[in-house]
Amino acid sequence: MDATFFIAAGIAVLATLRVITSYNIMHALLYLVVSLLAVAVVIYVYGAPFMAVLEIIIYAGAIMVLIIFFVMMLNLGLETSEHEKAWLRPRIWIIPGILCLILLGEMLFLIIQNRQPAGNIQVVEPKAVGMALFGPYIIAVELTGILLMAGIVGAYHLGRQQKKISHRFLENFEL
Amino acid sequence: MILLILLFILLGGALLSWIAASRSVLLSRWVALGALLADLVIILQIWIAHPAAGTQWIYSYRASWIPHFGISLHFSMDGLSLLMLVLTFFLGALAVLISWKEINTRVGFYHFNLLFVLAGITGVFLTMDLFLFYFFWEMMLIPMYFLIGIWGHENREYAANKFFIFTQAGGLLMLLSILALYFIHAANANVYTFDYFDLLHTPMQQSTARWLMLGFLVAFLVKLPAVPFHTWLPDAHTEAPTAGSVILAGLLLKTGAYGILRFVIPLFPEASQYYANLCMLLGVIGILYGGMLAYAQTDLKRLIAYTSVSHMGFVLLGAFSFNELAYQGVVVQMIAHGISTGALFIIAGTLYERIHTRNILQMGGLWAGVPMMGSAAMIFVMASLGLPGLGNFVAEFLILIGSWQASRWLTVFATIGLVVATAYSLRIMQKVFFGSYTREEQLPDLNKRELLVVVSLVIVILLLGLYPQPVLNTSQKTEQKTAYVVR
Amino acid sequence: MSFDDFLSLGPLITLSAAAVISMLLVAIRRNHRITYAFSLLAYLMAMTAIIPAMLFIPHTIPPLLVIDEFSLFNTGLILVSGFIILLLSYNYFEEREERKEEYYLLLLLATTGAMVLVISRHFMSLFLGLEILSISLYGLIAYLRARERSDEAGIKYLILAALSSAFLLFGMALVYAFTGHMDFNGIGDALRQTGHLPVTVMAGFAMMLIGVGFKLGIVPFHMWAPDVYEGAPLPVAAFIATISKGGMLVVLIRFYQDIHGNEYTMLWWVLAIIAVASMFAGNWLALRQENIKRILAYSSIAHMGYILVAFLSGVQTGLEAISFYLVAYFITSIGAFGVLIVMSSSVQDAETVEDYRGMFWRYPWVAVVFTAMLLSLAGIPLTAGFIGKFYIVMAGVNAHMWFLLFMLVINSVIGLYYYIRIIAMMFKLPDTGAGSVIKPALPVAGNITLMLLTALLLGLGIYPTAMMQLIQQMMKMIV
Amino acid sequence: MNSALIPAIPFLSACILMLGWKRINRTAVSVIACGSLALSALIAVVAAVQVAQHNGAPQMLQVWNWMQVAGFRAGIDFRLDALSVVFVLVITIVGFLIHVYATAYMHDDEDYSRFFACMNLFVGAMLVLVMADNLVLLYLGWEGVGLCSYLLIGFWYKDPANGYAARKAFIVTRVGDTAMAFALFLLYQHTGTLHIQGVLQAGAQLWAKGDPAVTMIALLLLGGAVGKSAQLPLQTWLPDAMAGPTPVSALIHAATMVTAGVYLIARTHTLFELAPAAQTATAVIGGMTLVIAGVSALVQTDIKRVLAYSTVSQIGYMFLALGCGAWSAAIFHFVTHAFFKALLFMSAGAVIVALHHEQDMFKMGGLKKLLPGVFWVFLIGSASLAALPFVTAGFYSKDQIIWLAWSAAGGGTGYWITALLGALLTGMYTFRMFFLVFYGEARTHVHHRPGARMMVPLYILAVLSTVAGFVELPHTLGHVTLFSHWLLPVLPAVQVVTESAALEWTSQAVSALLSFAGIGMAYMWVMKHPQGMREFLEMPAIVWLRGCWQRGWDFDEIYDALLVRPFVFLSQINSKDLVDKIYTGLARAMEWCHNMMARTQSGILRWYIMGVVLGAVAILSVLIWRLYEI
Amino acid sequence: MNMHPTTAGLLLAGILFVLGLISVLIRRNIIFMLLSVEIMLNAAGLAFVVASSHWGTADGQVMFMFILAMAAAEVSVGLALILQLYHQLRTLDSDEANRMHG
Repeated sequence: MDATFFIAAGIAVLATLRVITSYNIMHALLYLVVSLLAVAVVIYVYGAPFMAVLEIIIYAGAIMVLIIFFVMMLNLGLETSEHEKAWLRPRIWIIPGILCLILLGEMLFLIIQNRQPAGNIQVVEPKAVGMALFGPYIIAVELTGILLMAGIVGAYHLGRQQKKISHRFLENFEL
Repeated sequence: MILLILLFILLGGALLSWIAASRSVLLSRWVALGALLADLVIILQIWIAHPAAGTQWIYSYRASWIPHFGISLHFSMDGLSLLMLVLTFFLGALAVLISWKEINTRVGFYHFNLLFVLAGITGVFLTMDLFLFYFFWEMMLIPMYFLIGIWGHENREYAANKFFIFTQAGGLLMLLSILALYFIHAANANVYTFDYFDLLHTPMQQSTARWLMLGFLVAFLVKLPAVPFHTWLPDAHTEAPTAGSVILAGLLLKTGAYGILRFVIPLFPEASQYYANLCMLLGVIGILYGGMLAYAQTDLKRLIAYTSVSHMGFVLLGAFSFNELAYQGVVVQMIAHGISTGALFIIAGTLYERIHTRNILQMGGLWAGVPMMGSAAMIFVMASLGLPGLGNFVAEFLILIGSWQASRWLTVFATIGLVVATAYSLRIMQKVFFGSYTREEQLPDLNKRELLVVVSLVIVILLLGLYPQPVLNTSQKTEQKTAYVVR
Repeated sequence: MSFDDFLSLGPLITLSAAAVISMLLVAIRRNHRITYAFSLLAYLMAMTAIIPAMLFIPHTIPPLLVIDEFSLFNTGLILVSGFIILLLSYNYFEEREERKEEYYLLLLLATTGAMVLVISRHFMSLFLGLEILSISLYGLIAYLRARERSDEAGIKYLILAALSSAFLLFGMALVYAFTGHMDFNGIGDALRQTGHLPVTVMAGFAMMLIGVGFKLGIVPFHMWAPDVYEGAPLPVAAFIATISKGGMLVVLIRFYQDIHGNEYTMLWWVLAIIAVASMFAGNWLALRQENIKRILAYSSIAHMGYILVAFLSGVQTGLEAISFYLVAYFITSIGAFGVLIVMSSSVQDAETVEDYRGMFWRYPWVAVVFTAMLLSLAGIPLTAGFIGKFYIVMAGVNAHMWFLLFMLVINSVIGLYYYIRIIAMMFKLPDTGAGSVIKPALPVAGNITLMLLTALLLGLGIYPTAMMQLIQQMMKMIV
Repeated sequence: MNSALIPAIPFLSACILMLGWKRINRTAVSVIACGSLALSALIAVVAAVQVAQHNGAPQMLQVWNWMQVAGFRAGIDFRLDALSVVFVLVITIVGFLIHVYATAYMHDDEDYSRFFACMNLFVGAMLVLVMADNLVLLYLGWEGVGLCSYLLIGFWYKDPANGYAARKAFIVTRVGDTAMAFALFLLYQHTGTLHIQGVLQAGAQLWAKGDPAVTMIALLLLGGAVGKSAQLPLQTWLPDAMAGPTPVSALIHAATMVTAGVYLIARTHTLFELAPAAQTATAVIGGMTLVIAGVSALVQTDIKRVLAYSTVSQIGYMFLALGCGAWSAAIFHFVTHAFFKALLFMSAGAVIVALHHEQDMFKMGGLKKLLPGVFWVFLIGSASLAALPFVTAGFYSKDQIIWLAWSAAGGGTGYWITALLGALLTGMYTFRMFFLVFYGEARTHVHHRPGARMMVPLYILAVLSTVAGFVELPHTLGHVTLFSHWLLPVLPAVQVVTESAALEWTSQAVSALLSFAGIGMAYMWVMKHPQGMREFLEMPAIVWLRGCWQRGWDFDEIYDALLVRPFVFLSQINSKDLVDKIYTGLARAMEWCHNMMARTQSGILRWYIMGVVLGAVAILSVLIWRLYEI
Repeated sequence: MNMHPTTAGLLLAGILFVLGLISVLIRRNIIFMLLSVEIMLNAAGLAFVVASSHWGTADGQVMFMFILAMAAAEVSVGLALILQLYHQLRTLDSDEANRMHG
């Protein structure tokens, strides 16, 4: 528990705030990457170096890159920013914002109600994680495999560009 | 076993007549009629064999059904059930006869529903297991719903829905009460059972008993129907086909009355005493309010429907008077009302077949064309206003003389209801049969089939009015109330 | 992993292996019929795999899974339902989509996910099961890509499911942070030791409830349901209505039992309010709805409310009631969707109430089946739904929850209206063809399946004893 | 001879006629209808002889058990005692005569068979009424005659007005019947039986004189009697009942049914004796009715309405007698009244038929020459009604009542004066009618002369109207007490407090004088100074008064405003059943809820998320709230 | 500052979670929504890690890994769906996708 945490936390929150508020999707994504990196630092601070690495590699690396690639593929440019600007009117966000802030308040309040004895941050070595992962949780790992398979099959089926086919009722659709 | 046979004849007949319709419509009708006549013969034989059954259990059948809950197929018959079944099969047979020409679409399905609803009613009158009772209670709704909803008049769906929703609402409250009773009994006796005889003497706190009684009562009041739960009835009666109206008025309403006599009062004697005045008041309000409404109607069937509300008020009044006279009066009223109102509906139906309107303002002077129908109508109108010598008088007189002992003022108002009854009943004659005839066409009078139906009803109502003793003997309260034998 | 574990997990393993194999099959050669047949076989094999699994019950595979009678029963239920849905699917997809094979793959995976749910006793397995189910469902809901509403439904479901998963996860994290356990028993024991319930754990439960509530489709997390039911292919909607909800409900029961949920009045109250709100919202929404798919969605919201009443009773009868009700509800829902499937033409799903006008006179048997299903949903005697509702009310009475029961009664009455509205429509005398009349496909397999379902429905309605005994026995183990 | 046959034969005949419908030809119908009554009359005579042989010991007959419930028993049981025999004889004999008359009167009617069916049914019901051994059976007869009255008033149903008149008769009498029903309930409550003799015996033991219970019962019975006998305040139906065919008016609304109230009170006289208040009420009602109806009769133009009001008035006499405790006098007046009023009605009927259904007296006149036979019988009837001294039966019966109104234990000067006033009025209206119809110039052509079948019954009744009086002659004039003696086993002798021959003479003289005065005034009014009279009548105040009297003192209007219109209004405004509004309102509310809820299903994803968040907020709020709660 | 470290970590997770939630609520662009959900999932994962460090067990971290996996699968399917939707609607506005309602 030191300044590192607070700095990282501050950066994370600020960067996330920028994600919410920026009109340009690319900017938002980059801010999100920043935020994720900051979170990785927090994770590191909390004694989970392996997870911090994974956070950077998978989240900031793989997933964000995927989204960025996707955005670039759709070629969403200025026009989208304009849209975002138009959409992000106070009229739209004020009530949900308040609602969420209430929720935030409630959550924080409830978390602060914590009466546990304070303990130090305990470092969990990657080895221990590995032991757990391939010890008791081996079934879970396998299930994750199934999970990913479901994701892949789903993404494959949905993402595939449709061929122009002459099906009796598909003819009407312009693809 | 004979009780099961009674049920199975109906159910079998229902299926058979549905199947038969694909071959021949006429065959379907005959099958339905045959099944009902067979049941009628059986039940009459039973009646002859047990002329003074009273509250003794003359037949009983019991088999396990859902032992997990303590539910059994338990049927028993005493004098009350016997009488109700006689009425059921008699009116059932007439209902088939009366729809002989009226119903021409989906005849097989029609008879299936008709017999099915009768089977449900039979079950209700026979079963001595509360779960089974609820089962039959709900079971008779669906076919009735179809009878109204498919073969009814213009506004049939509204009426059918209303009927269905009202009775279901009441029924569900009853279900809550049944279950509560079940658990209270289980907590006391540590036996989980829905058996009527086991639940009869369940000790419980008075406040609980009152609530439970209300649950039962509401279901029966809806079915009876008592003000303010009556509004489904005019719609249902008006829109139903003739046979549907006959069954509704003649039998379905009786299940409510039967429920009060069989379940509410025996199961919750103290609570019934507690609410007796309220119930009697409701009865009297029903008598007067129904009468008033009947007077204001222009739709003939609606008018008759409201007279039902009025007449069933007497049932409520009598049932909660707690004396033998009123009780017997109630039983006779159930039968007499079934006959007389059924007959009035039949007449309304036959009139509708001829002039295609139910609006009494468009009738008038019909006596000249259809004197036989007029005479029959006159007899039943007189029955409905409680003329001595016809069945309703016996009933109403016994009820009133009995309720007089219980509550003088309520009886006074109920008796005033007879004056109102005179007003609306005579209005029927005045508007429909008297006055000058304005129609162009010549109306055919009752044909042979209709005559058979009407005459048999006339005979019954006269017998009931002049020699009700067999009925009274059968419904009397005999000693050894719960002793019964399994046969 | 021991041999016992292996056998105990037989159904799960069979099904997931089947998923892999069928993926290979698809990769080798696309053939609808083969994939279909293989999937059917997979379900049958998984069902048979239950039998050896029964030898070891109750069998715990620490820390994630537990196989006892309850989970096996529900596994069976899920497999049978999945099998029936599969049976009904063939024609539906044959006519609608050029790439049908992935559907079976996803269906197998989704079923696997649900099966993981019913055997899980740990946050991790709960989460993974849920996500397998969810992610397969994203694919399934949007499966018919050509249909405009499919992807809309898919995206809505995806965003909301992910959101609710986030809530669930955050809740889990809170619970874990303050109890140090992720397995249900451990949490229960930890809470027992603390004596009082830490507020933060309570908050964790509350947030988990959002995730669970979303899957169950209870108020106020129900809003996705009608859109998804409407947009999804009919068999998938049937799947969501039954297996997805059933699986979640089972894990909820287990969790609630293990943490002794009925000791926490606050939780009870929240659930009670949700139950009442669900009943009212579902029934009100369905009241004058014209689209039958949406009606079924709304009715399922209401039914979840009914189930919650039994759930809240906290007595053994309540759990039995839920199990029985689930069985009845599965049969009924699949039957109802089955009718929709059978009645749909390749061009148009038979989904508006108006499409069913006078159906009794044209397709009497299908109409009778549909009537039976709707009556069962309404809880009218001779059907399984009646016994189910009776069971629930019984549990409620046993627990003296008069207010909830009263609400249930009111809602049953409201519910009647829209069920009989459909019935009335079917029995209307057919008018001379106004509007487009759907030319239904009426596949033979579908019809036979429907007959079987009806027979089952009536059978359970008339003679429920055997099923009840089974359930009772099973519940003795878990309570 | 089984006396149950007396009512049974008319019933049987009614059934045959009803079922036979139009298949039986008119001759057969006539034979069956009249024959059955002749047979009944014969049996009645035999029964009467038997009763006489046993010194008035009643003949009891139990036919079958009607209802027997928990100690309550009402059987189809008959009892023929001195009182019922009198009624039975009058009913059967007068009934027979009227039937014979009716065969001619109704000859051209298309519903000939239905008419006689109803008539026979009526006779049967009336016989049941008077022969019933218990009050329930009596009630059956009571309502039965009401039904037949209804059917016959509305016999010519094609005119809706007749139907309304019939309905009015039924409903108004039903009001009285309701009172009677209460009496029955009370009697059963107190005595545990409704067997008449049982009730009377039990009553005598149970109650002291003036006991409120018995007073209530007697008053309620009186209510029934008032309804049936068209006494104040329920008299309004009878004038309208003239819508029926004339034989019906003669039989039902003059001779028999309307006197059922008299019978009822006489039958239950023990109760009335125990309740002096009720008895006084009877006398007062009778007295008031006889004056009010007499006044109304004075100003009628319709011949049948004159007779109708006259009937009401004469029954008022009977009630007065009953109220004074002069039981047998009332019955005696009933007998004579039956004869002369039937005579008057039927001869009026003959006139009406002769004038082609003209009933307005002012369109008649000069018939003395045109219809001499009718003239003579009408004269005899009128004389009897106006109680011309010495030669008419009416004189003896009415005179007895007038005298006893003064002298009997329950009597008083007030009653006496009322009765005398009535005598004056009777003379006036009777002879006003008589003069109007038979004297002056003929205003309508005579179509049809009555044949033998109409005239023979009239002659017989004319004879009876004259000689019937001689069975009971006052002290001052021969002192024959055949009639009251006959009734002694049933009805106690009247207790006369003022026994003085001189006074009796005075009373008779005064009443005779007043009769003559009445006739004289009628003569002056109609014959001598019709012009002056007309001018007098045209005075505005008189016009109004006359109108009011003609409308029967506007009782109809009062009832209309107080009861009928409020009832109709109430039922009309509620014809759509307000209770139903609750449920339709409920349905509306549900629909509204649906619409509101449906709005939440906007299809917009963010809105759905909002729902989730709202749920989250709500749940956490509940949590925090509970946190502070505990 | 002397804050309970677990509480502090959870607070941070909570803040991030709600920020993500706000974003889902106020954004109409579906990609943004997906992104925001990722923020929330990430926050939940962070909470797990924090809890794990409190107890010194690996369970939380294992869970974090599964969350990562799930997020990846989610995003891939989600993007495929969005692509599909974009093809049909020619927009990424989620409010436009309201063809089903009532």
